[in-house]
Amino acid sequence: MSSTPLLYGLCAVALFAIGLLGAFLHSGLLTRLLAVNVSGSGVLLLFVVLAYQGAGQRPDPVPHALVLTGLVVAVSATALALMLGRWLQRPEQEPEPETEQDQE
Amino acid sequence: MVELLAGVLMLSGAVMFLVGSIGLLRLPDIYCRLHALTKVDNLGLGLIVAGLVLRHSDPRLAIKMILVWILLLASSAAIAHLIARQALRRESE
Amino acid sequence: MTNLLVWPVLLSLAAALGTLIAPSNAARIATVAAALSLWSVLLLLSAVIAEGPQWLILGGWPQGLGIALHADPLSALFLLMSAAVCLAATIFARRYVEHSRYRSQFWPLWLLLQTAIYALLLAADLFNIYVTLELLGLSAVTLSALGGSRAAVQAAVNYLILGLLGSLLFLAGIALIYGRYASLDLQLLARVVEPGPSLWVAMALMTAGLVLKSALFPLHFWLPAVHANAPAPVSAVLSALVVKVAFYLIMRLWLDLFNPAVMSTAADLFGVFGALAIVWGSWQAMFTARLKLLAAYSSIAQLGYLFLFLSLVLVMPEGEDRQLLLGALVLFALSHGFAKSALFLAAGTVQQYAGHDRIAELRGVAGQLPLTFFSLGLAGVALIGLPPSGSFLAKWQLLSTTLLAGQWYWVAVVVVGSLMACVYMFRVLSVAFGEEGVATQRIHSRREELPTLALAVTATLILGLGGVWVWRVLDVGAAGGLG
Amino acid sequence: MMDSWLFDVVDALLALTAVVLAAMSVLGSDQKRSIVLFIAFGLLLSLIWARLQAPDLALAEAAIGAGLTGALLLSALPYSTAEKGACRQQRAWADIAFNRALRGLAATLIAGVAIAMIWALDDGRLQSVPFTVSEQVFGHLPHSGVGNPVTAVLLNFRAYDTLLELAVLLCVALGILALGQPSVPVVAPGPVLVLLVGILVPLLVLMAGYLLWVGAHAPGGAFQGGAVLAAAGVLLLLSGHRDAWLPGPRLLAAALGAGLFLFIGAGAAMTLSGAVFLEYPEGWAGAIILLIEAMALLSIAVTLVLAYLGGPPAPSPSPPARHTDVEGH
Repeated sequence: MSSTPLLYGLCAVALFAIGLLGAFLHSGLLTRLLAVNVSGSGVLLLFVVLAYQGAGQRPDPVPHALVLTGLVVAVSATALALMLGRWLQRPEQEPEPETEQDQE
Repeated sequence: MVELLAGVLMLSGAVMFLVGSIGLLRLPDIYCRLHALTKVDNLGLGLIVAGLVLRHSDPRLAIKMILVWILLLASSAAIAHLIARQALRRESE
Repeated sequence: MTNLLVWPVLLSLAAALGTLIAPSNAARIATVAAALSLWSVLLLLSAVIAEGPQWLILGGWPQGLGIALHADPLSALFLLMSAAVCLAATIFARRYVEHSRYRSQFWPLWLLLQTAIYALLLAADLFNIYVTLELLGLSAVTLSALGGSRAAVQAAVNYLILGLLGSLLFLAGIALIYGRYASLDLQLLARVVEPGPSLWVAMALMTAGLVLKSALFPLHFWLPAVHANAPAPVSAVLSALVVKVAFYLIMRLWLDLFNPAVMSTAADLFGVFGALAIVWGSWQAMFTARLKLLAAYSSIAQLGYLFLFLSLVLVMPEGEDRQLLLGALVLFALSHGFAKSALFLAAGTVQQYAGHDRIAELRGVAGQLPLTFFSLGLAGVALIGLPPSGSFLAKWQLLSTTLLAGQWYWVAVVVVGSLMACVYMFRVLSVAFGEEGVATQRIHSRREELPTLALAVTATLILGLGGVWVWRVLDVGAAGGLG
Repeated sequence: MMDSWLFDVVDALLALTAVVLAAMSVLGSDQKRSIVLFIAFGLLLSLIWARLQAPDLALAEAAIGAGLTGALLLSALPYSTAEKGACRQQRAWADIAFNRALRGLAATLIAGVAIAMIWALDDGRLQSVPFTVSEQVFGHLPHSGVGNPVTAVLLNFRAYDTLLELAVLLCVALGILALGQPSVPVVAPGPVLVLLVGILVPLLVLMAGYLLWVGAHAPGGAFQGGAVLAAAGVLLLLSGHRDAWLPGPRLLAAALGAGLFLFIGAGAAMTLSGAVFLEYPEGWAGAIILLIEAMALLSIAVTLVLAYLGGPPAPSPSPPARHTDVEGH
């Protein structure tokens, strides 16, 4: 057996753990999001490692498709979080409604 | 013979990359670094593409690789320009 | 194989697109879609009762290759609750968001949230569950941020980050399972899984992720801010359904997939944290100043009961007793779903009417909103677990089971929790039924209060008097499960 | 022999560099540096995908993971520095000793999780598994209508996942339209940039189309193409086109829903003739998939551009005053 999956498998777990740790240690939105993204990359790498069947063998396409889905979900969640974070940084230009919905 | 030529081209391309990376680390200011990055990397990729084109006989693949190189030239020029402009603006502030 | 299984998902998704393209008719489209979804769920339930569990492999591919959908009595009952609550909340939301500046985005998001709930309850494929969890999480986050206040958006951001972490843990668990068993299909997996490091670690990761999403104590800290600051119909669905489908997943996975690896210590942990959640949530609800916060804390306590039920079910040997307790669990979950959504809708009406939801300043409001407060009282009956509500039957079953097993400490927790629920519900009612009234703000239409009343009546009377039906429906699938 | 030894060195270097970059990016305290390191990490990751024979993912990671996520994070940087001060204040009251204990506990717990995962992975694949999904995919590939197995999984075998994923994208786009405010700074483009945009944008559009087309039988597809098309939009935004050529609200809504609409339509149409949802008729599968992908590409690209823009597009030549108007009272 080649050492390739072993190496990248360890790498994937390390990335996952580093990301989790970062998400716990940081309190800022941006750094936290970055950490979650790194952690997510670790999990996705794990899938790709599982798909790898050795040099010259065709890899399992299912994890590849899952990873593609995961990537897109990750970027869209990041975009949503950053937009909300920016909302919070806006100067208070609107009257803050006491009730939660906006009545004219 | 062709194989040898291709090898020499690709190897010199790789050397270009190395030189460019050293330049990025060692050169004093942002403009010089950009210079190192864009010029040398484009040349480096160009040499590697040239080597690869020689090795593969399929003309369609060759055209594709050359297109990739041209695209990279255009985009790296655009990016270098943007970064340099931004740096200039920041200096003038 | 029947396409009936995709209808609830498909109807909601198609309606989401409809509301996107035709914003001026959005409210009507959403109502029709919710009603049709309920209808399709009823058809599905009757098919399940008549023919047993239903399966569909999408795309017509063989099992394992295509994504499977699955409905058994358990998921069909949860679907029924979801569809009914969604319909009532949709009707309520029509007036509620009429003047909101976000209404053209509210409706498609609202329908996407429903899509996610139905899709999750029907899913029988691990990665598909992950995708639906993300859809559920992101649509819930966006809808709760539409509350539009700083507190709402801040809560939504925290909810989003924690939700992402939860999904990541879940996804890591899927990777481990796929690595060992090379399949994502729940039914195929249930046949081959065996105790071992892969299953144990995957189980721990996936459960941790879902526990975070279902807000079990001590991972509940994100919930009150989100549920208290979202628009009222959104809070109703979040509290009644969204956290509950995460719980449903835990239940599904532990009962069907992780079954061979269940250890009594792990199951006991659910019970311990569930008990802590009951006490802590009820305690907070007793002293909180706002009605919606009270409802949110009450949700934490009620989820605690569900985990307590689950821990007992998991360690029981297969048989009639276990089936009885499982039925009680489902009945409790359904009652809570209806009662809590009624409570949040009532809180929304109060907030619109009085301009705030500070409990101390609600003196006499009941006189002006009699129907809403009648519903609130009925919902309270179910939340406390008084007869004739569905949760009374469920708690009764829980008490008799634990007493027979000599586990008096669980009895103590249930009794204390119910007493505390009495306190927090009566605190609201006693103030609201007080004498002097607050100034009225606008003419109120009785019709707005009907969805709330319908939900409360379902929780207390229909589920209470028809509770036996739940057990009977569940018995249809008693032999089955996924295997 | 020589080759495999060389590959081991390359693998070790790649894996180690990835971990070091990630650690520096996540655990560092300078946000800007962290983001730049994260982008470098993403590019390295895309090399790793390529090394692990996942060219589809290498493309997507470079475009979406490193490229777009990096750009999003960078564009959020100015806003996040203000937030940092607020956090410091918040932390002042926190009991530091307790905090330390908690951090230590978390670090231990996470290390435990990592070790447990390695332990679990050590299990390897169960030998008695009757068949794997991978074999099924290759067995049924000829009936899927496309030759690229990843595309076949995404748009045929597991099309339902992709359908719901498009719903996720729609959800995010709606959130941005509801609460966002365009955040791209207005810059006057210089002559060089205008010229380059004139060359690059059509090239990127062409490339997106190519990726879509080639995705049927080679690495590529709607997601990679969508990301490339979105890059064209981002380039337009950066060069002063404040609407990135996005249409007005109605057409925008249509573009956002296009992928889903076609997906549902194609999937449901077949059920009328007695087929299962998302079952394509033999012979037509390739065409239907291409059509769905084309619309999905559009929806993906529009969503990603919106994500970068951070809010509903403002009409292009508008003076800054219009902006507050849109946000309204």
